Amino acid sequence: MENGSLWMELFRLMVRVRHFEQTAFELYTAGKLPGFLHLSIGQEATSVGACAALRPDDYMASTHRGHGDTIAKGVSVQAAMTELFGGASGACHAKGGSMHIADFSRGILGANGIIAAGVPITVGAALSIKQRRTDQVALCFFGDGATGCGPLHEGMNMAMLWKLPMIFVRQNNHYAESTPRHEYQGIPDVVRWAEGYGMPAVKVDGNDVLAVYEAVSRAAVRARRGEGPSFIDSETYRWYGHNIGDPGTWRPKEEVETWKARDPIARFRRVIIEHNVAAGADLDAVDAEEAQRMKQAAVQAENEPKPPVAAALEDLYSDPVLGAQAIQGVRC
Amino acid sequence: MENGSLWMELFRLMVRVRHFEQTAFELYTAGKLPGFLHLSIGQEATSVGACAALRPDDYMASTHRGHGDTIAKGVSVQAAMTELFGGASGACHAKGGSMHIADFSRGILGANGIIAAGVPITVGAALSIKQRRTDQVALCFFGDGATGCGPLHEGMNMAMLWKLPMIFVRQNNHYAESTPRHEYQGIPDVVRWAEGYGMPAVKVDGNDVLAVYEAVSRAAVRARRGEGPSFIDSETYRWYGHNIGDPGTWRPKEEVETWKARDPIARFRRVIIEHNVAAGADLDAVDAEEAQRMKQAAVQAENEPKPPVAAALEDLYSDPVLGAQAIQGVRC
Amino acid sequence: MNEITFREAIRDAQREELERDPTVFLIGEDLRDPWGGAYKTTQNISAILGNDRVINTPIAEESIVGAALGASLTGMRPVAELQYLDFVMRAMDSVVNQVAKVRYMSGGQAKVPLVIRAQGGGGKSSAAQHGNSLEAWLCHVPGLFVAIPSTPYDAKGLLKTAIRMDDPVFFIEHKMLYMTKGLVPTEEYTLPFGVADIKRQGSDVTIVATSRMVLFALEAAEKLALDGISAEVIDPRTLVPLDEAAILESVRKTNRLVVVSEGVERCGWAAEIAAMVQKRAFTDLDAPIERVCSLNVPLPFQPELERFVLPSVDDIIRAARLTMGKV
Amino acid sequence: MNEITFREAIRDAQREELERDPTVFLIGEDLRDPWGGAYKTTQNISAILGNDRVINTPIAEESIVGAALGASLTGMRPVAELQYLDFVMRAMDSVVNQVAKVRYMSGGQAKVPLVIRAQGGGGKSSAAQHGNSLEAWLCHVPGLFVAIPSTPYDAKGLLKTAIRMDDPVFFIEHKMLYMTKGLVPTEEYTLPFGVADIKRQGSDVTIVATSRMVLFALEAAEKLALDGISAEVIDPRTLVPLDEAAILESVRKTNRLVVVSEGVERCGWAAEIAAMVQKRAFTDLDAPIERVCSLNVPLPFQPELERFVLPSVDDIIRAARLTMGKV
Ligand SMILES: Cc1ncc(C[n+]2csc(CCOP(=O)(O)OP(=O)(O)O)c2C)c(N)n1
Ligand SMILES: Cc1ncc(C[n+]2csc(CCOP(=O)(O)OP(=O)(O)O)c2C)c(N)n1
Ligand SMILES: [Mg+2]
Ligand SMILES: [Mg+2]
Repeated sequence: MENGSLWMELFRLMVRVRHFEQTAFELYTAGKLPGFLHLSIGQEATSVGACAALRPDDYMASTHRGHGDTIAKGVSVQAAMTELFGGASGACHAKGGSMHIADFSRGILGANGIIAAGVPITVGAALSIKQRRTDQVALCFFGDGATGCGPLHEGMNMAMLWKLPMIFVRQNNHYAESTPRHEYQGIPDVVRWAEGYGMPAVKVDGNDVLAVYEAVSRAAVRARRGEGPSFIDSETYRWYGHNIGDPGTWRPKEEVETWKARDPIARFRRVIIEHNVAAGADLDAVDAEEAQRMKQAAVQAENEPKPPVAAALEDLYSDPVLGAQAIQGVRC
Repeated sequence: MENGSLWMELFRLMVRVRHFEQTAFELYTAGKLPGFLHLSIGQEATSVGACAALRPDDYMASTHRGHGDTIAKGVSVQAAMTELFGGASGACHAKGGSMHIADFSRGILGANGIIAAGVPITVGAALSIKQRRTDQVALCFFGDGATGCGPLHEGMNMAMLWKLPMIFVRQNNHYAESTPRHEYQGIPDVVRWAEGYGMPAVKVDGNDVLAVYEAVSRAAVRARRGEGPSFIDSETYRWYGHNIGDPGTWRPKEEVETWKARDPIARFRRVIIEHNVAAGADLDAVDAEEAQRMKQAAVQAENEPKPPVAAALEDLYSDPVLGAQAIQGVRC
Repeated sequence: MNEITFREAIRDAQREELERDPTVFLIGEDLRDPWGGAYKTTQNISAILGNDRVINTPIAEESIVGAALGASLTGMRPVAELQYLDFVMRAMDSVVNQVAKVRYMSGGQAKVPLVIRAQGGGGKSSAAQHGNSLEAWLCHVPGLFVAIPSTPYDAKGLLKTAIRMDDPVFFIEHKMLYMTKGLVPTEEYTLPFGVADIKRQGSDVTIVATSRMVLFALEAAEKLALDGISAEVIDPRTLVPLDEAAILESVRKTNRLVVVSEGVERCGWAAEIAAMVQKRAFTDLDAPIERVCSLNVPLPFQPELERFVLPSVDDIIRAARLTMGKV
Repeated sequence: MNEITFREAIRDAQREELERDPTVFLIGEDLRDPWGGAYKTTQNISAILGNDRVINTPIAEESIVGAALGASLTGMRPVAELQYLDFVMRAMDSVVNQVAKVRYMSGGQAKVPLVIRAQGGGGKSSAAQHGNSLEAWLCHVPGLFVAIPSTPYDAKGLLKTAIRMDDPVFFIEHKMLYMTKGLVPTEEYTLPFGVADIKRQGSDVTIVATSRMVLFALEAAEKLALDGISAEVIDPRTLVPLDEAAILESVRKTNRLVVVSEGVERCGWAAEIAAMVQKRAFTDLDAPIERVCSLNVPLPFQPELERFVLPSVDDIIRAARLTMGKV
């Protein structure tokens, strides 16, 4: 099987994301994590399929629900986990937390607490690719709820206008917080709407990691060839509520069950086995490894020292002298 | 001719707008008017055709280039002219000037200095129509340059979502300031794009007052029936530059000439005569009347007293006591 | 009197006004039941009064406020919610260039009976984009009234007043206050704008504080009292209009002032109060006016760091002691 | 030295930096030739250096700034123009939640070599939506540097520095300054941030002013001199970082302070200076600090009304005399 190693990598990444978030859920429930937590469990195929189609030097911007995206794009699991704990060695030195995980060395321009804010940033990254004449691409994730948000429109228009090497990936999990489609979206068909901007737009089964991988790969090829942006509407579901405080029980139970039955990991596991890429035992081993790794990461993250409070005054400006003059030190 | 009086009214309104703006141009050039001035000469058929299709109690929001729109919707020419001079009896008590002419008693929610800012306001007016269960409609004008602006998108989505009695009229004069379409718009076909929102969208000859009138009338009927919003792309041209300081010479001379040859007033004049609705002499009389009226309006406007400077502290809050407490009076 | 939470006060004020006046309606993201708003401040309203009165919107803040404005100009009295005050950044043109100015620009034609509610403030490790206190920006905008209550009683009374006013009100709630409790009359009441409330009487130093900082100031005052320092705590409740007289009267008595405001110090609201008081009560001041605000950095995620950046009870105590010449 | 206009200073700084560094580019509405920007501050740049270096955009301020940020994070050094400072209201999330915070939120990973230029201020009868002075908002945002020059020399030197910095700079120009002239070195130069310039020496009263108000302050100082009052005029040039030392040193000499800022008074920039100085130089002050700012209303269209709302030379004179006990 030619793609065997790719498939195994996709599987491993999905499992990694799942364990990361399961662990985060447990830690949070145990009162060990501060702040907000938006889990993407159920959406792993979209995060992983999309990011795996990118090169390490490609750019990606994510959302408030960004664990899966950022892990798939290569942020260190340890650094991300430590960040959730607010440890000094966290991915963002404990300044960012769950909603702001970034790793510029891996092209991760940041998760983002503001809906659709990643769109213009990605437009700029794609513009800079064109200006620097590299063959990178820039991908931005956003939720279905972002569809009604002005900056998404502005970014789609700009991306087409400048024929940018950009990929729009809509993580369509069917709800904006608790608001269903028919309460936030007047656009009857998102694919037709995106086509109105002149860019190719497709709907993919966002729980099928290979389908997502292929759609993003095609878009990336187009982008690298200088043919401009693409739009992908990736249909998926989040098993949990909007955030950790929300049990998500406002959704029809059957709906949740139906989607759980479409678990992207279990599904891909079956595909792998059917195609004889690996045996169930191999996959169980991957699962066990990732589970183990996550346990260790959690233990280490919990034990990492917290930053001294004075660290709150660091990392704002890159110029140390003018920065200090601007911040002016501590009160009284 | 059944529509004779309508046609004459359309003609008169177009001529009125033309004279108003010609007069404003001359006054400004003579150094008599302060502030900015954006002339819509050449676009009269769009302003007049659209507003004439509305009832007095319908709502309309306009743009920085709003003389034609507001006059067509019924603002007193005297009040508007006095406003340009900054006279106390101006439409906005000299607070607004050219970019902010409003007359709430005639459904004019205001010209607006901010691109596309009239869109959300009109969405709200249309929402309130629905809530109050009247059969009014709300129309918003915006320029072709507003197409890439987020709030337009948000408003189109909301209008469809809530099936609002709303009419989007794009005054497509081919430039945003000096920027041509291919530098601000990645959307290849605005009509297809607007259809992506699920609303009927048509392109009309924006220099044909009857075509505009009919398109807006159809949209208004739809809206009053509760069938939701419509989009009209009205293709026209402004003869002058972007604003009074701009001679507009950056455009190809032939382009300007071609469009001047399509003068919406001269054209409608021919149609009226061809259809025997009126004779040339009747139309000349209308023209002379409006010219005369504008001369008088200018003289009166110039002689209207300016507000006392303390008027600057009025008209902000409707609550006089709390308002005064908030403003706190004059400095030192 | 009933003991209710701040959250309930906000809910009740809205529900009562919706019941009283059919032109009042709520508009914002995710307000309807069963969700009932990100901070549950609209819960049990749509369920009782219907979805027509409580409108869920797309995620489009500029248009939420703009649409509320359009509705307010044409006969309705909207109450718009921005889930987080931070998101006002997506609505600034509507709030500032449109809502605040339309009456003025139209020469007094417009009436703008519009309330914009938003929840702000730190204390929940919500990091840099979900914990800002931006009242200074809003006070810098002529044409808005700005309310920022600290107790359930004030919240309910001021919100009801706001909804009945014909001028636009920006109404700021604090995420850490929603669970706090207080007594509220069983019968209908409203509270006036522009009238400060002296939350604690004192004679040695005046502490002016807003929102959650009122609770911190009261706690500081308790501790200062143990040390023999008598602090007066003034809560202006509305920042525009501001009850300058109440503040000045207190300063003329105590001769010392500490201003506590959760927003970032530089160009924050405390600066305005300091500038105003040093001018109007120059000779009454025995010590420099102290500002206790957030440090000039964004809010960091980590809880200890966040606490360090936000003003604390200890900071207030230190500032008050400083005005007394005690370090 | 050459005598050039403020507008030319801005143009030259940009063109020289574009020539020096291929990663610098301009982005905004209508910047290309022959138009060359709404205030012609980018004229003759695209014509000489090509459209690749000067990007015209749709009317989409949030995305202009957001895209500039994305480019700055990935190897470029954009200079974004907002035609009018007022339009920053459409870009506040990008400016504040993204540009100013991305470095901090990412734990210092990001470098943000980005300049946002905007033209503000009143004086042209441009009414309420085209004449705002919003520097107070921007100074309230940790993570930005804020420059606001008053002369061609300062404008050119500071803009070149800004473009070379690795932190985001908000650069504010005044529409009424573009035609003013001043001497500028023929050779290359830059000016440091955080260093005030004493535009006029004096001994009786310190006047701190920014942007166009520096010219007003200098005119006021001339007139005060006729009256035997010696005013020192300080132009901080950058508001963040601020040269507090220069202001304090002057106040310690003159014992009197007038702060002149074109923005609306309430929660404006002058309040910050007043609050800082009364705290740091309390015993040095012989009189209350006076603020001279715009009145707490929007800018009206009519020229006389507008002049009344804006600070004037006479207002500054009156304030300075007031600090001297003369009315
Ligand atoms: C500008 C802005 N408005 C509102 C919010 C609050 N908010 C956070 S998540 C969310 C819903 C987002 O829905 P969607 O885009 O579908 O993403 P999902 O949470 O479903 O992944 C909202 C409204 C925000 N973060 N930013
Ligand atoms: C938000 C905003 N950005 C920029 C401007 C400056 N501006 C005024 S008119 C204009 C061009 C508008 O073009 P278009 O919409 O086509 O209208 P037209 O002037 O052609 O009638 C621009 C960019 C503005 N007024 N508001
Ligand atoms: Mg969703
Ligand atoms: Mg146009």
